[in-house]
Amino acid sequence: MNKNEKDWIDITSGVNVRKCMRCGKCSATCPSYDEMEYHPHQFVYMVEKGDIEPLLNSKSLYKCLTCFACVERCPRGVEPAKVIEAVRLTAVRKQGNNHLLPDQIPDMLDDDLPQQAIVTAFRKYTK
Amino acid sequence: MQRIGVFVCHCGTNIAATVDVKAVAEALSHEPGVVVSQDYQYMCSESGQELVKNAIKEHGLTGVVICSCSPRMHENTFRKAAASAGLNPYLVEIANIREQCSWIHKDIASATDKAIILGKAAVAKVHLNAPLTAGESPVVKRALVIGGGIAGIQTALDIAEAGFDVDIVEKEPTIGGKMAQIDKTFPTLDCAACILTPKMVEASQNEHITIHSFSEVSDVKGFVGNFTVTIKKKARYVDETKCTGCGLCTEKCPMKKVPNEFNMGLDNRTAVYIPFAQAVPKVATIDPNYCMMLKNGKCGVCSKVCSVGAIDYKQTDKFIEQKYGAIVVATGFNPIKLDKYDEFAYSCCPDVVTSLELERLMNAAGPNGGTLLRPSDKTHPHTIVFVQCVGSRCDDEKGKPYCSKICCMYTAKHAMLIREKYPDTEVYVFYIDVRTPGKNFDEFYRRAVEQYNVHYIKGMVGKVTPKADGKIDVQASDLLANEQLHINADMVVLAAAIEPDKTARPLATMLTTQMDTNDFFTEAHPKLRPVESATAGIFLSGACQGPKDIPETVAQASAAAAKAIGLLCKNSITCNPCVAHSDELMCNGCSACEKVCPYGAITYQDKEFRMPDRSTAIRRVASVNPAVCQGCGACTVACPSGAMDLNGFSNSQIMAEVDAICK
Amino acid sequence: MQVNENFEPVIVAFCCNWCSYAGADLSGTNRLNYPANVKIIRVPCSCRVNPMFILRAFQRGADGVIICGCHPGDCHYTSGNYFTRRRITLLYSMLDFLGIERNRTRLEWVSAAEGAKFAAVMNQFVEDVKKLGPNRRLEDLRCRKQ
Amino acid sequence: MLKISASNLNALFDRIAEKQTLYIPVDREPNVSEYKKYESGMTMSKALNTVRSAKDFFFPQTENLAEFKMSGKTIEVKDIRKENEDFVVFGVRACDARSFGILDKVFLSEPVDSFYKNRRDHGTIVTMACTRPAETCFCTTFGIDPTVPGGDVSVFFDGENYFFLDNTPKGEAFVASVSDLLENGDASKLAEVQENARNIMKKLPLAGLSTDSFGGERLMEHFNSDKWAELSESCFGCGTCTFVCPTCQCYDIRDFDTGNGIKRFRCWDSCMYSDFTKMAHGNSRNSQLERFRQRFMHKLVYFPANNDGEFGCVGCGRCLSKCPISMNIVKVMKALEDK
Amino acid sequence: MQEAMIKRAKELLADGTVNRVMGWKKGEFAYDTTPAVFETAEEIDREFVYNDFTQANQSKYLIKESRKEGKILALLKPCDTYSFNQLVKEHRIIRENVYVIGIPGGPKIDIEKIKAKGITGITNVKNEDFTLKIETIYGVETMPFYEAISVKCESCKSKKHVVYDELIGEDGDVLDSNRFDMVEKLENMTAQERYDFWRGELSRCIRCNACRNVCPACTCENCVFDNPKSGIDQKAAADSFEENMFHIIRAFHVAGRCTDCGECSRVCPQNIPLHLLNRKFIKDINCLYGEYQAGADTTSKAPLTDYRTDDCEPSVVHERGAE
Repeated sequence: MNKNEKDWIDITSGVNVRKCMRCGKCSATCPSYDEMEYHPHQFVYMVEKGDIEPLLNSKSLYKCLTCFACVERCPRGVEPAKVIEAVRLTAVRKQGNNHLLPDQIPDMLDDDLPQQAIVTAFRKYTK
Repeated sequence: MQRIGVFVCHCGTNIAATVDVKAVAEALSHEPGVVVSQDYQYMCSESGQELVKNAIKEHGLTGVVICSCSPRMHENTFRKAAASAGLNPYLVEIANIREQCSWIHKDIASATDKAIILGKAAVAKVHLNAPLTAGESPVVKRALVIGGGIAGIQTALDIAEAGFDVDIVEKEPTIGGKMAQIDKTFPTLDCAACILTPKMVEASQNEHITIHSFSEVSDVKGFVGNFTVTIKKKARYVDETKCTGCGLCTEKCPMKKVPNEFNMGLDNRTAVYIPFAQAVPKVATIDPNYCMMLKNGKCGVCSKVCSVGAIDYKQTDKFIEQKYGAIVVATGFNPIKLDKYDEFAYSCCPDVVTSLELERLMNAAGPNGGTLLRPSDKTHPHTIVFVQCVGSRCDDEKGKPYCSKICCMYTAKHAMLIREKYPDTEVYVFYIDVRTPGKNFDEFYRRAVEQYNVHYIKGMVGKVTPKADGKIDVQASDLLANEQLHINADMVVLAAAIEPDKTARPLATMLTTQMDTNDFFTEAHPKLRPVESATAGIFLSGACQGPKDIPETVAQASAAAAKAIGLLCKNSITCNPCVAHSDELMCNGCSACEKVCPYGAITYQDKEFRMPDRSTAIRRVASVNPAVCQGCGACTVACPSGAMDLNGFSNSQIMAEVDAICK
Repeated sequence: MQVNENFEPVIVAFCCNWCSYAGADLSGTNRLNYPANVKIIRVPCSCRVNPMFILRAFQRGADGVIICGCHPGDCHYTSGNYFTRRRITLLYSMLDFLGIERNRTRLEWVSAAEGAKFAAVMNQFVEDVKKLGPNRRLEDLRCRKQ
Repeated sequence: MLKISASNLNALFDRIAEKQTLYIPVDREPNVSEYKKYESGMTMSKALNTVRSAKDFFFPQTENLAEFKMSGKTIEVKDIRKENEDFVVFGVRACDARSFGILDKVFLSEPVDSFYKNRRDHGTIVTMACTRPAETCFCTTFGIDPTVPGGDVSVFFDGENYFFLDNTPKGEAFVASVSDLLENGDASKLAEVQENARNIMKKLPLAGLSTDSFGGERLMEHFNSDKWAELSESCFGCGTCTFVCPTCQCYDIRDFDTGNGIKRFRCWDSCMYSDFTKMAHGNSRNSQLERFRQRFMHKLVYFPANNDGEFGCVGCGRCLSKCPISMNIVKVMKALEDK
Repeated sequence: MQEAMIKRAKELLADGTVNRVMGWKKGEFAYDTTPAVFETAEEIDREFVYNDFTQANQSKYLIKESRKEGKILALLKPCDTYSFNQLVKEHRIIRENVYVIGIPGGPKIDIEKIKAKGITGITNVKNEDFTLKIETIYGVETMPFYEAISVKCESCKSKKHVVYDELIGEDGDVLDSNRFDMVEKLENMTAQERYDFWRGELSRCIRCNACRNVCPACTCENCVFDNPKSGIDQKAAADSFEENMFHIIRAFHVAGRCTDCGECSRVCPQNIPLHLLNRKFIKDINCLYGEYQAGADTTSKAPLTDYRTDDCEPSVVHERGAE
């Protein structure tokens, strides 16, 4: 268990994971549930335990659409999407580089891609 | 000139080991006004008290200072001793030289010095003590119960049983409350109506009970033992004394499209109506929002068919004033509104219902005559999903932070009843935790699982989506299996959180009782005085104090009744004499004191005064009701004029203590 | 700041009857030490403490004044200590505004169960006041002990 | 006449302050002056007059009279009287200088107020002639010539030099003690300065004010005047006029329990206060009208009645500028005088 | 303005709406106006004045006046309306017995500021295009109008009339005032500096009680400082403690009730900036318990007779600003 990592996630997410009462409404509401190896409630639970390594190595990190349905519906105000975001950021920083570089973008650019998606991608895949 | 006696207790070695008690007695003997200063082994003992009593008589003492243990320990002991020797008990002061001196200090010199100073402070204070007499205030031997649900009914019956008159004020046309709407009760599954309606009848027939139905409390004045309450009897346009409850008017009324609140709006009633067959009083009421006669003067059918001439379209609200010695609040609860929970589709899908609606759907007197049918197409549901904790245990402003307590059990009841009656129906219950503390409660829940094969799934429903084929997609997570489920349901039942009735907050203001942030009434002490409010003479019964099931409600109702009876039994109440009082000549009537008084003990009066220049003037001045004041002293500091002072802890007394300590 | 070891401050503590006074009793029952400088005045509720009493204490030679009441929400009279909190906050703010040393005044919530807290608070307060030295800014010279 | 140049004035102050306590008016704010104990380097104010009057030096706002101590159950009385040290008040104006005559009549007539006398005996009053009176000045109404200010020593300023004229033996001693700093000078310009100031006095707005309508013989008429109601209507009953007044001499005697003994002190009191002369039965003057009337009747009628026609006002004008609602003795006189 | 007020006052007297008029009376000089009650049109014509020097807050007089026979006309400046409203709220003024006309307020001139320039022998003061032309027996002097504005008007909080039956002139707005600047400056000093500042100021107090007696919030039947039974009665500022005691307790008693009318500082013969003590409380209340303006209405709960369960602890005092 990496205590520093957990503290870092607590700070960057701004979420108090101990508020979770294990109702699972986040996972129940998640549209990407089937794509994920670890589900929103597991993110919260595992971060609380400090069991972060499996999360960092899981593709689940990048399956979250950040649709905020879980944030909206969580009865305790835990905001799982922010936890996932914080874990993702940890992963990005840990590897020392961005998953996406500005230079790569023109090649990847699809005319139909909405502006919002580019911004979202930057937010997700860069420091 | 004061004649003060000082009595220094050794408390065995408890005091004497660290405080030189002889030196304390010697030092205090030189204080002004002190005529006798003695020490003794155990001042609180029989012989110690004798010593004090004899000194009072022998020296004609006008004040007594006991240097001993904490006043919280023996203040009353010594006050009683003084009283038995003919000295007013409030002329006794205690200097706490044990808990606050000998026990905390090791050095004899400094502990002795401190004991002397504490003794001097007590002497300085006792110089200014005034003899106080506990006042008495008479008790009106009649109780008011606000709310006619099971809590109110039970309280009223118990008080009436003790022989006191009691009035029930119920805002609906009938008493019965939420319990009347419930089908069966857990954990015994007996019919709610079968156990409630006899009590309703009993209440209506008890000579000591007066039921004011379709009425509200509009004003409360007075204080414990002597409340004056104004009750507003809302116009029901039917003469209660004439109506026989035959129901002919309700049959003939042409206005038949009024949503029936008793059935949670699941069917309709007429504009003139009797809420349900066993209503008490069984009297019709005309709904002025729908009655065509009242709205535009055209119709009058009910008046024509009524053989006893009970219909009175000209009736108006009436106000009656009544005096009470005690008031019991039993305003109950309501399920919260679910319109903010879009994810459960409650507002857009008729087949998503609340648990209370399900009660009506399953009730023999309900809209479907007891057959469980989907409200949308009146077909039999084959898959029913129950969702727990809807709005309960919620951190956000949509819901309530507390556990509503009753949902786990009634959901188990519903699941069981459905599986019993319709074995072909699959029932799923999504829960966060199943909470079943209570006699036979967990056994009941386990029966639902084990015997009735109800599918209990740990996890919450995330989304409810009505589909084109009339089915409902319920997306939920099974946390134990770690999978997301999609259930193709026919009906969804939401266990909505419960909240205090909306009428409770304004009522609390009228009663000057405290409420918590959720609008539940606050009990005087959460452990030791659970059925009393902090305001004397106001008692709490049922769910107005917190979520409760029926057995708990009835238990609390009887407890509140017992407390009320305890009060009503007395002919008068002895008041704490250490209360605030206002010097009317100083008071400028600014109202600051009134605003900080937690008990509503302060009122204002216009009084005529002879002014220093010999003229007379009408001035607005505060007066404190000593029966209501509890003696906190908040008003004394709010008063800029220094007109408010507190008996036993007066400004001058406290300042004398300050002076003595700082000397 | 230099601490005068011989300086024994006069500390007046106003304690509400229901919580803090009982808390003080409890620290005695548990034999928890705190300095004898502290002298307690019992009041029914912390809201009984008039700013006049606090100033009076300083006038007459107190070097520190501390008020103790029930924790907010636990007031025996339901709301007294909430008023105390506002009044005393403003008063202390005014004393601060007039340049009176901050550590001479304090308000603490001590429940009837917090005997240990009572002793700890008093130990700390006496130490703080000792560091400040005698009250000179808010004393009445006429009352100074010769 | 002996003189000192304006530039040497501070040398004179330093010299005086070597031997006695010296008080001079200094500016607290521009043109707002108050008496301060002289310390080297202080500059004397150029303002016409101090906010508080010079009576403070002889009749201070509070002073201890005696002390008692309870020891055990007996009372020990401590006599705290002691001989005052010599002091000099410099720069007193003619109006304030005249006020001592009025205060003396009260405090030095039998029974003599020993506290006051002690201070009078040890205080030297050095006055300063006025050259630039203000619109609120009306000392001439009471026969005061502000260009000849009186006191133990009168000082005149001609724009360059200060000239000294001793009026009393105490004043003579004072001048002698500093004579080595003084030189003989030509006082010819002084007469012109004085004449100029007298001419200004005649032009002042209040120059026409007269005491003709007042005095002891008009007691009942003025007491019963129906003007008092209107005049006192806006009075808030504060003590500002009284406390800035150089002639008000009322005081209260109180005991203060210090915790270690009692200090008996006296402090100024004001007849405008609702608790003035409050006795066991209550207050003798219950309405603000009566209290207001008392103050002015005392100055204009009662005092002259008992003191050979001398009025209890010196026309310094302090109450005119300090009254919160601008009600003052001039307005009272104008309302009551014979038209 | 004066003409409009006189005209309206006479009309209201004539039609019987009121039987008295509260206004200001001319004095001996241009500047010494006195609050006065007028009963006839003749008196008004002869003596009524409203000019740059009519500063006095008249609301306190209305306590007594509103208890007399008949109705009185009060001409209230915006700042006076706050005091008036607060007194109505505290049941001191009987609102029904007062007919309120809102009149435009300052900025008013403080004659002391003119005199501080060394100008003396003043016979007349004229305001000509924001330049004061001061006629004296020593000749004519001029100074900019703004340099003579009274302290209370320099930091005016509002030009809005919070209560009136009718208005003469336009109603204004609540201003974004700089009134807390000096309080803030003091807060940023060290404790020693603050102590020295206040010693310098308060040591001048002569306990004339002008601040208290003029204060519209000080309306006790008998002030605790005059009442021997209170245990803290004082007649003199006998030493530094009593100066402090008087002014702290007075500020505390009016806390949450002070409308910041500035009269206390205006009337102080020793020019002690007493309003800073009151403003300190107002500022604290605003910061700690939410914006509150005493007198702005007659219904809201005053901050010291109210509370929130999540109010800050007194330790905030010890944790902010300089020590």
